Amino acid sequence: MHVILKNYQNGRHSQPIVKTRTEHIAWRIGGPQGSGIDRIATLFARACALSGQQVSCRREYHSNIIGRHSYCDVSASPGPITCHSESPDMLVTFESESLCRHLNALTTPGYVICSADDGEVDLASLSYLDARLQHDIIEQLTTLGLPATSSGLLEMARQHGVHTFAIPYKALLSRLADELGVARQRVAAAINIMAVAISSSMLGISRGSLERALEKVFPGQQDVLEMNRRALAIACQYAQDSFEPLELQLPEPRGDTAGLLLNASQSVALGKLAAGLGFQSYYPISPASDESVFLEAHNRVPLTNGEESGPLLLQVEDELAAVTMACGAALTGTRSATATSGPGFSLMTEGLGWAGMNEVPLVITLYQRGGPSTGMATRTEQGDLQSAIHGGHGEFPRMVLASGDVEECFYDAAQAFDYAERYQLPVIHLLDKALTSTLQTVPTFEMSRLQIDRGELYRPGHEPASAVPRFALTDSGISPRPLLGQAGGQHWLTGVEHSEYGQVSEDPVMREQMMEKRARKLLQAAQEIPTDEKLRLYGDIDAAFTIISWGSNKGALLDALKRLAHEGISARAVQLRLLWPFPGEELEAILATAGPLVMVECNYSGQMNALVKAQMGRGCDHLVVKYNGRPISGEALYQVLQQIHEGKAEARMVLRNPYE
Amino acid sequence: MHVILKNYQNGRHSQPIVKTRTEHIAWRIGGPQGSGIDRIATLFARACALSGQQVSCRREYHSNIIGRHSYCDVSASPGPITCHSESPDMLVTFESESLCRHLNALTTPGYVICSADDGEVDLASLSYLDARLQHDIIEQLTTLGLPATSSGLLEMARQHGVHTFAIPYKALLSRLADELGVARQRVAAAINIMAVAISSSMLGISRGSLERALEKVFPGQQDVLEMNRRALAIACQYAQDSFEPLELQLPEPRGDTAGLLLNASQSVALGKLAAGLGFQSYYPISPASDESVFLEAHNRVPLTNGEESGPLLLQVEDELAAVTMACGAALTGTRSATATSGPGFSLMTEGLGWAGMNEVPLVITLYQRGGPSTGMATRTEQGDLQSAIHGGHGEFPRMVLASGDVEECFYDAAQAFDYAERYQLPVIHLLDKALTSTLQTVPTFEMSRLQIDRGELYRPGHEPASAVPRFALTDSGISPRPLLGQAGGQHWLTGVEHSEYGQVSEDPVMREQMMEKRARKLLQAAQEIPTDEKLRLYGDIDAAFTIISWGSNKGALLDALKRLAHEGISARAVQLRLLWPFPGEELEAILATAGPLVMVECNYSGQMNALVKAQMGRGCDHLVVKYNGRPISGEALYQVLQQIHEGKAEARMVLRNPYE
Amino acid sequence: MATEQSHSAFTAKDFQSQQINDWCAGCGDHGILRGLERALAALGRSPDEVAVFGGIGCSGKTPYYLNSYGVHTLHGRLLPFATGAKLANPDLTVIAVGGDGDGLSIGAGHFVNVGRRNLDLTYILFNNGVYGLTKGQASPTLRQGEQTRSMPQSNIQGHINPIMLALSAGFTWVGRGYAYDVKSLSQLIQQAIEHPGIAYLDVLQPCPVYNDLHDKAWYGERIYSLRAEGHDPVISDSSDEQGSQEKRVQCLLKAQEWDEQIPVGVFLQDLTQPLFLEQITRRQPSYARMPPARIAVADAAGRPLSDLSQLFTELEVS
Amino acid sequence: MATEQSHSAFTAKDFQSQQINDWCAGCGDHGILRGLERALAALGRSPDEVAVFGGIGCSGKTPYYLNSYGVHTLHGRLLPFATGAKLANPDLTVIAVGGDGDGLSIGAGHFVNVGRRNLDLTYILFNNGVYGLTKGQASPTLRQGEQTRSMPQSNIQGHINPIMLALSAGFTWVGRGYAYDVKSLSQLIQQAIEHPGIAYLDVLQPCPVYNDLHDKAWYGERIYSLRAEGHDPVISDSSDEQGSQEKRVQCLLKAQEWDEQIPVGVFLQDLTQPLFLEQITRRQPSYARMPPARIAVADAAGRPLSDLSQLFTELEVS
Ligand SMILES: Cc1ncc(C[n+]2csc(CCOP(=O)(O)OP(=O)(O)O)c2C)c(N)n1
Ligand SMILES: Cc1ncc(C[n+]2csc(CCOP(=O)(O)OP(=O)(O)O)c2C)c(N)n1
Ligand code: SF4
Ligand code: SF4
Ligand SMILES: [Mg+2]
Ligand SMILES: [Mg+2]
Repeated sequence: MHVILKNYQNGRHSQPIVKTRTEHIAWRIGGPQGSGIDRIATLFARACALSGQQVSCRREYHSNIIGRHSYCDVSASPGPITCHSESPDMLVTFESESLCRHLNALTTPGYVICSADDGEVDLASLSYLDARLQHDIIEQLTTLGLPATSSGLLEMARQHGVHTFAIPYKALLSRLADELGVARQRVAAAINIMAVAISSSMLGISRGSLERALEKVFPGQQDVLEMNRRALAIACQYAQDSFEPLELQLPEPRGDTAGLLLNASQSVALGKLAAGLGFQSYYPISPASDESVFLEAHNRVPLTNGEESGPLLLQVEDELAAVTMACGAALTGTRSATATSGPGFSLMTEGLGWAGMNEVPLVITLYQRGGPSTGMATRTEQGDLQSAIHGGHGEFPRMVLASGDVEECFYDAAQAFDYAERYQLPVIHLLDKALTSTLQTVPTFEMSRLQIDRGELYRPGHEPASAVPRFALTDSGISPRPLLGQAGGQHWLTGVEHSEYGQVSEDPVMREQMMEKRARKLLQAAQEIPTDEKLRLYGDIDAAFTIISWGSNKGALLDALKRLAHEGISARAVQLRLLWPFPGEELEAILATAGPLVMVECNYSGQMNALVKAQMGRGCDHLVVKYNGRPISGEALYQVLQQIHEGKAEARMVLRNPYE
Repeated sequence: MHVILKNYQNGRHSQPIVKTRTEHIAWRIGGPQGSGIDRIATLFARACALSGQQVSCRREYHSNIIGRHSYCDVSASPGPITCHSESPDMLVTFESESLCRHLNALTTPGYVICSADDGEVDLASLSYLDARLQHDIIEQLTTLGLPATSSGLLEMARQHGVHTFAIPYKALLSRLADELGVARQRVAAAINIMAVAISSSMLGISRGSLERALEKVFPGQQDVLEMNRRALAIACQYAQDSFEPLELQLPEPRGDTAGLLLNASQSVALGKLAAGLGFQSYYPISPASDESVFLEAHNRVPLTNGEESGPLLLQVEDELAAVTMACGAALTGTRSATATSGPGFSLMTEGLGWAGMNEVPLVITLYQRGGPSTGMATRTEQGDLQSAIHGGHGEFPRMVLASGDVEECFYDAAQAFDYAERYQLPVIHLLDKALTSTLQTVPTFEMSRLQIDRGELYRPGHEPASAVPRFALTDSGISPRPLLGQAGGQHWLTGVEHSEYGQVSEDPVMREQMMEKRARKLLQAAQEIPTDEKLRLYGDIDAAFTIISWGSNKGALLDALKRLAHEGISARAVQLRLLWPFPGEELEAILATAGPLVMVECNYSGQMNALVKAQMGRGCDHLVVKYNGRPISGEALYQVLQQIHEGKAEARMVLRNPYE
Repeated sequence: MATEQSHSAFTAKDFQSQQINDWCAGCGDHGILRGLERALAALGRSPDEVAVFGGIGCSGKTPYYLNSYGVHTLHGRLLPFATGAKLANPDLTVIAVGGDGDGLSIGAGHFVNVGRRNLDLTYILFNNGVYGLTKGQASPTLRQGEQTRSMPQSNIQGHINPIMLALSAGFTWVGRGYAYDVKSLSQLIQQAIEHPGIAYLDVLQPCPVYNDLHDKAWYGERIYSLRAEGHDPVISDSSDEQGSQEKRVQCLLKAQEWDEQIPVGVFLQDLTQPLFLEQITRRQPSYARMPPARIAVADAAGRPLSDLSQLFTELEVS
Repeated sequence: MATEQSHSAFTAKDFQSQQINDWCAGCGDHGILRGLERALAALGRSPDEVAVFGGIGCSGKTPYYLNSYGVHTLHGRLLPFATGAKLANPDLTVIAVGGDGDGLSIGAGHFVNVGRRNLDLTYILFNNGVYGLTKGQASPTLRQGEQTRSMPQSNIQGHINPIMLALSAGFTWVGRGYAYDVKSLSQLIQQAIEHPGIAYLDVLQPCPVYNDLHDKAWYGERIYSLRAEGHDPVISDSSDEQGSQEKRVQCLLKAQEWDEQIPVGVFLQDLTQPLFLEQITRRQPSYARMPPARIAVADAAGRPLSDLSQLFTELEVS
């Protein structure tokens, strides 16, 4: 169920449920953390992909290790699928908390695959359920005269047109145990696989695809694999025997899906490896550390010349160390990076300034999460834009890039090093939790698209053997860069204002020259970088109805455009990619013909809107924000854009959904 | 010499020297650090004040303990004097480095009081002189056919119409030693006092004023005082005997100067004591730590009821500790603060976010200095505005105030605690190095103008004895605040997104409510705070020619307005004081009738201009910036405003001066 | 030293909050929580006289589960937060609890510097060898070469010995407990709180989810009691210089033990060091009567109570 | 251990830069600078094989005055900067120099954690008891109750014993020198650099401007040489467990001495600990041949050299 409630108060919502369908299926699975939910969602996603679908999955989870609620959405479509859905067609679950959280979100008609084994559960006993939601649900049930129990819930769902299927997992597991001749508890984990098998079967996914997916997702030893295969067989058989095929079926594939299935952390990690990452220091933090852990596990990289190399990954004592250590490594000519999230980035701003002042090519991958403070560590937000652009005292050049989807992450992660080395400055690659937990099918990355630029390096011989003018004043602002340890490249560096030779200088004139030199590098970057890297335009490029957004909203934006086009509404979307230096000139041309102008952001205040206003002198006519910690979906965005199109929208529109 | 050089290149300047005079004298003393320069400038300033003048002094010094160059400017006037001068009338010095640095800056006619004892100094031997300046000066001399020596310099000065007076200090000191019957080295330090005495004498300052000033500035033991008094007598006598009174004389007083003579750190410290500061943790950093050291030395505060109290000052291990410790103290109901500068503030942003999230009344006094990174620790800049407003990840309410002069510092420092407690949020009091090293005469602070507001406190009894809803959702966004240790006030606090009771909550609805609640507090503040606290208007309030600025530029602004008025140019100036929440409504009314609109800032990029543009959708027509680490003066600002008025100025104007 | 629980007006239950606990089943944290509840009850202070500060990590959630003032701070910063509260309101019983990553990695600078202030504060470190909440990376107490369940490679960094660190940082009470022995642990916690200066209590805390190397069985074989062995940890005014020195050396030797046997109990209690609050009072006598939290700022009409006239005179022009 | 200076191709002068020195006359820093120049010359490495990292403070300016790669970092962060450079380019001789405020206050967390990595890095701490560059506040090595010239009140916080801290953090070479004894100091510096693991050298550095308590006379009366006293600091593979333990205890006892006599020299050299770079190579063999700074990223045409085809296969849909 999707709601946009401007006057949403006290956890009640008052507007009607609105649905829009496109050619895809949306599948959701919910359950406690630690019960393997994410792994089986991957299994389902892979089975879809192997059935010729493109998939886009997202994962929502609490900042907790075991027990609290988590869920995964898998959307599959034979065509491009850029976004998750807030209103799944099918819900798979084994317990009542998931029913409470998701039943109201289901489409009509929707399908629930649940367990027949659980006895009646009193909803008041669900301790992990948020008080607000518990209260809402019980009130809903009471109004309908239904008991506040699991069966009351299912009854309510049925009254809303949802089909419920209770599966006798216990019996199926017993059968499995018997077949394998082992004790029942040995096969308990197979319940997950059975659930996927049953729901897949009902959706028309072939057993072959499921089996192939199984091998990839649960490789394991032969006996485990065998158990899983059998579980699958039993469950598929059961489904075939028990249920008619549903009206809802996986759409017909248009051919085989090729390419990769991965999430943004992996994509970024691959981009870094492709770019020749040599050193990454990090301090664990959600959601950034997944990338570093992946890199640590893949730190042996074959080279095309038959040799082997690979980055040194180091978990360090804190983010102050992470950023400064990466800086130290970068000084030697190593492609160096660190990756972090909100609180860690706050701690890095002093080091960032040093990198700016010393013109150090350093890449910081910043995975935004819900703030402020510790905030919502495992939820999404685009709340760190201002901090990425302005964080740190004083004024120094930096670049900020934001990728829009899993595919862009790869190329941008690699590109970031080129920018860093070409302009000799820190580059912040801005991502968010929504992207990291988005698992998508993407075309296989083309290494040949990468053209590596290491920037201007100092070559000894120009100067007498003594010191090198590391900060030589040049027209571009870029000085040939000597490396620490380079023979004949001896030089000084300092965070203090300095002369061309890195000597402390408080001379007012030298100060001005250095401030200007550093600033010129950004002008240079703004001139050289191609428009396509700065911003991308989608939809009807001549439309006046213009939507601007950035980062992970790209998926929702594309989805919404498709829906608008379907309704015959002509619109175009601008995805801002290079956020700093701000692509003002390129945007100017677009703004000139824009109206209404809409900004879409996943934060409270509309940080990009403020940035556009500061840079262009014109704010957007409508600001659409979402700040409940969950990503914007295409369907929700579509709805609000439609309202804007109809002139029914206010200047500030908040996207809300109490069931996600 | 004042220059505005748009095309200033390679340390050469090409524009003519421009001078403007107002009714004041400008006196400068230069010399190596550690030689007591600042103390004798204070002596001179105090003597002027005791002669019925108002004074404004500034100090420039290197980030070094002993040896590098420093200088002080003292401007004195019988009327309001808000600003230093870039073109002093008189220069007092004992050595050649000062001559190199300041001779070119003197007015014509100007006066130099130097030492007759120093032999010929080869300017190429001055190791602390910046290479650029050394090169410039030697070239100047060479062009004039003069030797690159101290006497060459003096000769050049004379050719430019400067009067030079070489004082035989050695002889005078010998006389002093003889009179006291002690060895000559025992009285060596008295040279400083003699220099002040001689220059004062020549300017017509009475010996009585000098003597009274001496007692205040060099209290010491009786014998030291006696030595100093005698030194003064000898020097005054010498001056009277040797020189005619100058054309340049201290202006006639209009009456006695009452009030205080102090700098901004002291003023802020007094404001904090007045407001009942209970705890301040700090980590040493220039220029912030002067305030904390002053507070530590004045930590015993009598109360009007006869008791004694006083803040606990604690030097801690770093700024991470400073901000979080002050936070911890604030939770108990203590008025708590910390004070820092650029690098320290960068380290504090994570703690700042915690305070925002937990609605902690915390005051952070931020003394801006030249950035980025370690930057120019002892030079000024307004480079931390964006960082103060946006620093830290995620979005949380905070307030940012900027004081314009030493007097405002007192009231604003006190006010900051009221805002902090009323709106339950961190308040950043934004100052800069220019202000801290501005010593000014101000009217004695009126305690009766302070009306202390401690905000809404939780009173037990409303609720059952168990937990208190610390974050109760209210219309104003302000929840009654329980204190740590308050009987019956038990509650939870957390940087994680939370319920009204401070329990972790990842509920999407609760999240929205909390974000909205916190944001409402700023709306409330914007509504309640009187316009005068938000911005102040000076000059001809109906003029269209409008200059906006903030912070320590106020002094230059008032000075420039006076000069413009003198030229018959009608203009008004807006001093922005409450920088966040931004006083958009109040400014709107002014902008409606403004043209040309000018922004004046002491930074490179024009951060306030960007803020105004982001908030108002309109940038200024002209941006006047200075970023060489020195404050803007009234005369320089006046010049550029005049150019703007004449339509001769570009959109971006940079104030430069190679001789400061 | 631990007083009997009987005469307290409060029971462990009074210190249990209603908040939902989301630690894993079998986690050592549960034992520490029980130990805290019991120790607090035994102390006889009411919940609103106690403030518990938590770091960030699984361990850092402890304050939610206790019925007292509970402050969930920032990763690595719990000690300065706790110090600020204690200095401002010395009547509070202040306890800081956090993980080994929190205290020895990102918070190590505060760990060391808090030892310089002999403040009446209790710091309990949940030593599980891993970063629990961020999914099992090595913490600084994990030894070189060890590889727990979720690490992609074995640990290449050395470990920090927190007992040694506390001793060298100047903590005046240093002990170690074991999370699965709630009874002894609660006594240790009580002693640590009752110590008038700065106390460090290391708690061996199994994390069954991520640390598969140091589990109940592993600890069970190694742990022994210092007290049972006759170790006397107290340095008091009556100790002579040589006796004190010997105690310190003894302590350092005990602190080295790990692979074969692991001592729990009190390593050192030094009662000869000046207390921080007394030092403050010496230079600022009003602190004793009017610590920061008790300073009256204004009268009922909002008029400031500070009388700055003397200071104004000092700074007067004339 | 210190090799003779004669066979080096460089003299102390080769390591002197032309930058203007703005330390106060008589400052101990001058002596340390001389010691560094001599030690570097004796090592026989050329200036462009040496990188010196400075913290922020008077001490932190040292890199400007040396002719080598010189990096003036951030207050308290010199160790991570230096570590990053060394890890990326292990061929560099990396030396970190900083103040006692820098290293023991704001940088204490790195001090402790750098000890966990037995990296071939030399850390020289300029121990002057004060914050020189910020005008004389107490540093963490100043004792409780002491009051130097520019402090408004006496020190209420305790001190950190850096030798103890280094020992407990795991430094494998720990020594102390005296700034006014340049000859012995330069030998110590040389030994510290030659030590294959992580070395900590504490240097007693008089600050005649702000620290009026610990001056030449004060130190002169107290300082004695560990070597002259026959202290053998080396733990090697041939040492037995008990012998090593005794050495450690001896060391800890020596580390306590201060008020009456102050030992200088090498406290401990532990050659039995695994080296960090070897650990890295064990898990990542390419590191030895191709450390980060030597990784070839692209061919001449800008084509990336990384071959990710295997990884792509792992992540393929089908
Ligand atoms: C500045 C910062 N960096 C990183 C994190 C992410 N983080 C959360 S918990 C944690 C570590 C938890 O380990 P530990 O302190 O040992 O506690 P445990 O979970 O094991 O009890 C980290 C690194 C953070 N919250 N803040
Ligand atoms: C983050 C940060 N905080 C504070 C400072 C200010 N600061 C500069 S030098 C210094 C301390 C110097 O003391 P120490 O490290 O002992 O060096 P010394 O000058 O005594 O050699 C401080 C606090 C800074 N530069 N950066
Ligand atoms: S992850 Fe480990 S430390 Fe955290 S709650 Fe679970 S068992 Fe305890
Ligand atoms: S202030 Fe002290 S440490 Fe700094 S240069 Fe001067 S004497 Fe040396
Ligand atoms: Mg842990
Ligand atoms: Mg020092």
